[in-house]
Amino acid sequence: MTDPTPTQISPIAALQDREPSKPPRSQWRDVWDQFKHHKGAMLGGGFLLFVTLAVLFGDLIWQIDPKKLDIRNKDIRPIFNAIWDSGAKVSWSHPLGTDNLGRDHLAQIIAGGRASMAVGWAAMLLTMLIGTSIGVMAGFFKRLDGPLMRFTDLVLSLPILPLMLVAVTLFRQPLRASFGPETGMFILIVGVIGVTSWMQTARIVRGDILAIKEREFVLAARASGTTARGIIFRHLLPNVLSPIMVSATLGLATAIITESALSFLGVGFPSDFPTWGKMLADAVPRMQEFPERVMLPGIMISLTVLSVNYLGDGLRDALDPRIRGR
Amino acid sequence: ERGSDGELSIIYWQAPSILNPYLSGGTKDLESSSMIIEPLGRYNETGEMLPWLAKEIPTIENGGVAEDLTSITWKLKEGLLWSDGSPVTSADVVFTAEYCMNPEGGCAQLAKFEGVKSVEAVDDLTVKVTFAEPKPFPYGPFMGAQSPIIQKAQFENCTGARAPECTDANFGPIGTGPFVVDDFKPNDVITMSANPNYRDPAKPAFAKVTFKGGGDATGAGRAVLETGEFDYAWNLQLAPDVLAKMESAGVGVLEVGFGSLVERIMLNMTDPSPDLPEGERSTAAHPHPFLSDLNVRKALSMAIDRVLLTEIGYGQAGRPTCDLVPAPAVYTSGDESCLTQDIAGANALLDEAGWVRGSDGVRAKDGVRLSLLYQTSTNAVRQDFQALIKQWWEEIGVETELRNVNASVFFGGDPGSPDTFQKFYADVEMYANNFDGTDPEAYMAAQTCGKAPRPESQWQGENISRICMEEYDALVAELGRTGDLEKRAALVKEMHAMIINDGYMILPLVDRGRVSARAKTLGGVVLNTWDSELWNVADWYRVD
Amino acid sequence: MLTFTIRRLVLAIPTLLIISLVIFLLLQMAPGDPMAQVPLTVPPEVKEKMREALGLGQPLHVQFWKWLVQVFWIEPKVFIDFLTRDSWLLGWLPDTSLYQGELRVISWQTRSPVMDIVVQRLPQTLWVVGMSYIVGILIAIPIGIYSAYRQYSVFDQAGTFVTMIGFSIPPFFTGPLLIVIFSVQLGWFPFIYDTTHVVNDWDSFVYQLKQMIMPVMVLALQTTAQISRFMRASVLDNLNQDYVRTARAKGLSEAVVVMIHVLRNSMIPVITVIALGVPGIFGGAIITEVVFSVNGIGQLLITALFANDLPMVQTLTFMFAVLIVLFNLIADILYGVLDPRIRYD
Amino acid sequence: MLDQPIARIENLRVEFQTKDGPVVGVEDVSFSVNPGETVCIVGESGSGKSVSSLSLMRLVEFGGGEIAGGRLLFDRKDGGEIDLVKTDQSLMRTIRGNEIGMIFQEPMTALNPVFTVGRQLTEGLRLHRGMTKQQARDRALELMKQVRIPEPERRLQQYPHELSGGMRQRVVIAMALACEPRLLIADEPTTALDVTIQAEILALMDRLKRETGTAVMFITHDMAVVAQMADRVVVMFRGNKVEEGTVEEIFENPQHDYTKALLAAVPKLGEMRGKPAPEPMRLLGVETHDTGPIMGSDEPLLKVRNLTTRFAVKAGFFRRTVANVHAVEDVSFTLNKGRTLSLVGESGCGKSTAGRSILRLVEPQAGHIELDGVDVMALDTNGLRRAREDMQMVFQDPFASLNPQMQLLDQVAEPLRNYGQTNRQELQDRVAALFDRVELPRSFMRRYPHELSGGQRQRVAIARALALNPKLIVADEAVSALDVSVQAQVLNLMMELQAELGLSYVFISHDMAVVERVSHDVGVMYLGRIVELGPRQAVFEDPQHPYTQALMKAVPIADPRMRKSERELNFKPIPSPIHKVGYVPPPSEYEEISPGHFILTTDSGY
Ligand SMILES: Nc1ncnc2c1ncn2[C@@H]1O[C@H](COP(=O)(O)OP(=O)(O)OP(=O)(O)O)[C@@H](O)[C@H]1O
Ligand SMILES: Nc1ncnc2c1ncn2[C@@H]1O[C@H](COP(=O)(O)OP(=O)(O)OP(=O)(O)O)[C@@H](O)[C@H]1O
Ligand SMILES: [Mg+2]
Ligand SMILES: [Mg+2]
Ligand code: NI
Repeated sequence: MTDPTPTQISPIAALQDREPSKPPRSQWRDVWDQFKHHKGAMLGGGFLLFVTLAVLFGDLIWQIDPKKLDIRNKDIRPIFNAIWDSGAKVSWSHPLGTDNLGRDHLAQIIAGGRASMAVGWAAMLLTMLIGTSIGVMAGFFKRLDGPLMRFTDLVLSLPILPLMLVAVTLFRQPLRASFGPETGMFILIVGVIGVTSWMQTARIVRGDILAIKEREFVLAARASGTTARGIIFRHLLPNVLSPIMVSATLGLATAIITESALSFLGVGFPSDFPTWGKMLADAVPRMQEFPERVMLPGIMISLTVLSVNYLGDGLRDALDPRIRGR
Repeated sequence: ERGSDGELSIIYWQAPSILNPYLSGGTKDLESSSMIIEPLGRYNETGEMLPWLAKEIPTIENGGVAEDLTSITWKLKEGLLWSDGSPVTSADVVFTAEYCMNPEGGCAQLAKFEGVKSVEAVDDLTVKVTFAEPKPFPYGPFMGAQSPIIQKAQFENCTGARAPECTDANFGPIGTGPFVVDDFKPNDVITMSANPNYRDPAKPAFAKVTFKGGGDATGAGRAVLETGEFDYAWNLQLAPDVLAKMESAGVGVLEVGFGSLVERIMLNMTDPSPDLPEGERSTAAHPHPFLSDLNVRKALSMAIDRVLLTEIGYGQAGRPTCDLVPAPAVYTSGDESCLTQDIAGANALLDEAGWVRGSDGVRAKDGVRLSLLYQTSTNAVRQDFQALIKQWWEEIGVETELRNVNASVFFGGDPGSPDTFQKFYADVEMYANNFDGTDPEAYMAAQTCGKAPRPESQWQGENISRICMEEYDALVAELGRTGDLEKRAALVKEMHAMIINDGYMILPLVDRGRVSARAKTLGGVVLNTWDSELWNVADWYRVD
Repeated sequence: MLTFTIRRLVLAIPTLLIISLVIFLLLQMAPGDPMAQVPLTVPPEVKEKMREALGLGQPLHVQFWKWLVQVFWIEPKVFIDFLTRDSWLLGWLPDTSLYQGELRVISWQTRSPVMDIVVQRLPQTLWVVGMSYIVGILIAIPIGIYSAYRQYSVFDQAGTFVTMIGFSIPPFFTGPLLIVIFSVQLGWFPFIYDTTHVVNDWDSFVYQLKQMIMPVMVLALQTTAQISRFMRASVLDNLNQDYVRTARAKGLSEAVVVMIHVLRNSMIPVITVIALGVPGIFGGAIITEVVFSVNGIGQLLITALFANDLPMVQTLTFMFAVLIVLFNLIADILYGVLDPRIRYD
Repeated sequence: MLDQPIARIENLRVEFQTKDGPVVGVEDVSFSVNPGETVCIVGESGSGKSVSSLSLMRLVEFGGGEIAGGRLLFDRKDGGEIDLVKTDQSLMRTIRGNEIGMIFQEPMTALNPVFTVGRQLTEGLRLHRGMTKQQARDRALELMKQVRIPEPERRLQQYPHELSGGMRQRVVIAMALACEPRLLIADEPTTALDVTIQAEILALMDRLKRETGTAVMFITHDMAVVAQMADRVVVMFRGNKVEEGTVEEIFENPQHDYTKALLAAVPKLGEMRGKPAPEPMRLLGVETHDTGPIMGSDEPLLKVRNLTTRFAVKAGFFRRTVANVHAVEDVSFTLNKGRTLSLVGESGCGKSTAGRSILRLVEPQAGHIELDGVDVMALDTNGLRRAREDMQMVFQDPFASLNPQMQLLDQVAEPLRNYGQTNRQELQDRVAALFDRVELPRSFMRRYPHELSGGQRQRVAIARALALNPKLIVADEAVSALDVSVQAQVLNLMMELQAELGLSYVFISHDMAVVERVSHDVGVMYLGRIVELGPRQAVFEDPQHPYTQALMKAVPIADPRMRKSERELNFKPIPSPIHKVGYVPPPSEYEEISPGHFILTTDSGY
């Protein structure tokens, strides 16, 4: 019987572990490399970057004031309508058309995007912050678990509208005084959305923390003298990043929509302050005649949410060294 | 013939929550109950009074109203029956008054009975209402949808504090109207069928009525104008282009009627500055820093294009107006000077008055900037108005910050909230108001000094602009003593000029009509804004 | 398990008391006044009288105590009476007649007992919101399973895309969109929900289906979006487990492996997510209900809120809190029932 | 036709498609299995043992693999030889479980947790044999009896988690045997089990093979087990077969370098006979550091007296403690500087708890712990944190004990940082030195745990434990999860460190051969108590306590000539350590039979 392996193996090599062939690289290069592989994430990230830049600097290029009314030029259709409807009322000075008071749509999309994105991101970050802290505390400190979870139940059952009204009553004036009407309202809205939507995140994080807490590396960290703080920040949090990401992507969508629902209920931004959600809500009654007025903000919201979702997917993979290795 | 036309379906996008109008002031409740219970007299679509359960409208001429204006005597029609078959008597009328005037009952229509000293049954069909003082307009009680007659037998045990406990009675009052309640689901739907004991044996033409509530105005409009699911939809507060588009579907038609409802801007005569201590904001203690200047007020009014506002916000359901009392015709001022926008004139006026534009384009004088906080309730049309008006005011150098407040807070009157229209912690605010019936006395009297909301009155009061002029108050007192219609009209016009046409303390914008929609297959609809829209539902019929 | 359940139930009582107190205080603090819907033509003095008649002037603790008594003592009596009198379940028992006409929780708006209205609203809420939840789940679960089974396939990618779109578009847009397409343009379905409709034969059943289909679809879209994501993740987790390999090694077909072995395990976390969503059904779906005039509990709550009908809002939110606490417990118990590894004692 | 093999694997090649391109799981493997024969496949972790067997079942496809070449010839019952590679899945399904049975490695996860044992057992029977429910049940019962599960009727109704690991593994075996397959593949069926249970299972399989004449393909990395079971041995290395032969040939005359190296790394029970002190293993091809026996000192470092740790069992409405798990009961021992004390015993006897109690990672109920003069029990939170500078722990599972999200540099630096060292450069230097110490390339500092092999990971864990220059390291099953060769290196490393730094170890293990190799002293634990304690030589060469004797007997020896007798070992199941509140266990009393060699004289429960 012949030896089936022609390769000569020295005994020492036999006992040596195979080392990973890839040379180590800097952590962030690595993350980026992995991230690049994720097509959806790249597309999502690219779109998000584009939208962010567009809403931030768009008004430098497109300088029409979004609040400027121009009754004579009301109800102009978007320019592309001319393709199938030669009789459409279109104008190059308003490429996306104007609304029923003659406000330019493109300018409104830009300005509205700024507000919506700001609210979405800020509220989402706040939600994640509250949800994660409560989830971590409940999961980590056994004594806090009961009270915090009961508190979560409490907040879950609070009716949002009265809460919002109370918040407006209590805080509108001081916030307006110190930040001005729009920033003040922004803080208020972000605050209220944050305060009322962290519960799901907290629950999920708590569950995961409870499981991770039992893993041996946490015990190992404790054995090597790590304080509770260190354990939470160095060991637990990075390991619950992935569920947090998932709720974050959903949270951004919810925040953008909740903001519109709030202005729908009359507790949002000043009425002449455009946001995507509000543009969408305002356009719904006329969606048969002017479908573009719902489609444009609707598409912007959906695409943003979608790209955040894909971006989150990609980031999650990229940030997880286990997946990154493969 | 009664019941021959099958089923009638009506949609009100605000759902009725109770069928006893004495326990709820809501229009939806008044109108839905008006199909079931009826008053002694009603107003028709022109504001004229018609006898309903009464034989005739009592007047001084026919002796129904005492010469000294302190009493009025109503005579019921003969042979009237409640829907349960028992006869209607004057005792029921007397009971109705007692029911509402019971101090513990919290009657929503108490204002109708204001000044009533006693209500007595003279005989089975005659009722005499006596007033404590002469009442130039004695048609408060038992007139219009607000004070229909309820059955004594049914409500006898439901007076005072026990009123809310009688759910069955409140949900299914026995009445004399063309329909009786089969089933009432509060805030949802009422099913009714023709009243077998209705006084006109040929009416109503419909055997059944489904009165659906809830949803939104758009949905209600669609259901009548586009899909034809419903026959009648009430009060479609939608943008004119949206309505026009719906109507073009060809299933239904819009009905428009005008009353006394006026969309207006109230100017705050007192200082709402948040720097003032709580309790002094928006009170007579501090006059407004710039709105107390007539020139500013006038300029604000001149800058507004009421015609355009109407066209955008209400279309055929609105008329630009300079009148706070747009109807009845005897009382209207007829002034149309405000209808033409005059930005240049307004600018000139302000220049002349010494308000100079600063570098930011905002006018100022003696360190006072023309910077306004403009609030209103949340509502799409009002928000459009705000945007337009803000732009015009900016053109005359007035900076405007917009705010909208949830309607339930704005109109709620909670003294704890800073956002109510009575508290008026803003410089200007916009809403609509009207008066009941055809007599504007109480309406004009509301602008007297004593009726300004203030902390001592728990911020209750109707003088929202906080107008305080002795001459005006004197005229109001005189009006209360005057019985002659012509003289009354003259007084009203004088008062009106004082605060509006010349005083610019309230800026009327639009005389708002009511738009309702009916299916093309529904006949007999006469839109009435002085009474319930459903006032003549007995005459409605199916067109084939 | 039993002690666990009882223990949690007993612990829930103080929780619920605190919740009800917080809700009560919150509502008291909220601006707004039951007179908001009374026309401006009614003079302030009359409004003041009406307020007094509603008992608004009383001190807070008295109001709260009264409400507590009404909810925890009088309403249960009414309920027991109902059970022993009219229900088919316990109707054979002698009529208890515990309720002797004490004051129940009365809505300010309708002046009728809040509970009666809630009971009235339950059918349409359950039909529409409940049905949409069930439909959403029934659609979501196969999608989730298939997406996971064929991870990164076209189906999976498309599923992700569609569910995210579904998630990011609010019902105040999808609702009118469906109405315009199916009611106005095509005329297939009615869009004003008829709550008086009684199903008693085939035709009426078809009508019921027709009037339900649009609101159900609007709501189901959101449920589907969420549940299918959870399901996918859970199935993915389980597909990599060793026991799946064992099952395959036994020669079981893929259908059996996935639909029996994997499904049962994957359902464990999803079932609890589903259970936690159930209170939402009773809470209603405010916007959708308004768009289609369904007038379920969501609409009841929103009208009560706008009318500042505090007893109604308070009772509804309290019931909602009870359901949340209850379904939290049910979710935990379900977890224990479905997963034999979990034991609660 | 006895010489006609049941299965023949010819030039099998299996590839996996991954993101970074194809990975070859098995490169080129050929061997055959004859009826009634046990073929053992040995090799390091990752050498392709499982992949080969899964290919034979055509299950690799479900794991993303693809059979890229070769033939898998299988002799079906009804004559006819078919090539499994070309068989379609629906035909495979009738072969799987029916003609080829497979036992999987992990008894904990191989069973579906939500179905009863009975249901999982009968499933295959009903499918392949078309049995009715009742017939299947009867057959299942029979199988359960065959694999000697006590109370089989009751077990059928139970869920997997209600059975002990040994029983679960027996259920898996029963499942594989259900349809009387002609070929049984056992993929490391005993790796996760205790020695005693392992002995039982091995005996069981041996008996079943003899009774039914099934061919067995037995996969393991444990040479001792191979020596016990095999008729023929196939040695695999990195996806290739490197050697094949009968057991005796392989053990006594290995040809291939790898086989030689492998055998040299296997600690054999009895090797240390006659040597009082531990010494590192001599590994082939590694230049020996030439550390002789490690003597240690006589100076006591750790004194443990009457250590008792109990876990409360709470139940009832008020969550009152109704019972206690007596995990560690009245344990006393002394550990001198530079020496190793091993704790051995079966799963659940309280070894880990004892180790953790010493560091106060779990709070002991009572007892006295003194580390180098410091009364550990009296310390407050802060003092304890400082005291942990002197005592560190290495955990069983090298993967679980490293944070998957952190670079190794940070993980090893963490203890340093915790005790005040913050200068980044200094830290890096320290860690680099530690990496050198445990012979890991410095380039690994920037890697993540998953990028390392098990042995490397465990060395990182050791480096982390060494970072603070502790006097005592508690090594809780520190080498149990490792391959023999890697295990040998880690053990050598630990011993070298001990020789150089004078470290003391509390070494917790269930592997008697390893314990024999490394320890100075041994404590045998049973049900929370130490039943026998003494110098290693005394305990191993002259076990006195009946439990120790039984344990020794169960250990397989890596020598085919020293197979255990065929008689089935029957161990008593360990009684429950749970006692009602208020139960006062009697104190432990010991008899010193030779200097330092103590035997528990009071009742131990055995
Ligand atoms: N699903 C998979 N995807 C990619 N590579 C795999 C997969 N399964 C196994 N491999 C690779 O195939 C090779 C052989 O793995 P296999 O599981 O057969 O090893 P083994 O000898 O059974 O090891 P152990 O003793 O650890 O069980 C390994 O290098 C592994 O990385
Ligand atoms: N946190 C805990 N809570 C309750 N009981 C526990 C806990 N940890 C361990 N036990 C119990 O204490 C006993 C001893 O456990 P321990 O982990 O010390 O055993 P071991 O000898 O290390 O076993 P193995 O070899 O399986 O690791 C077991 O019966 C176990 O069930
Ligand atoms: Mg393997
Ligand atoms: Mg252990
Ligand atoms: Ni082992």
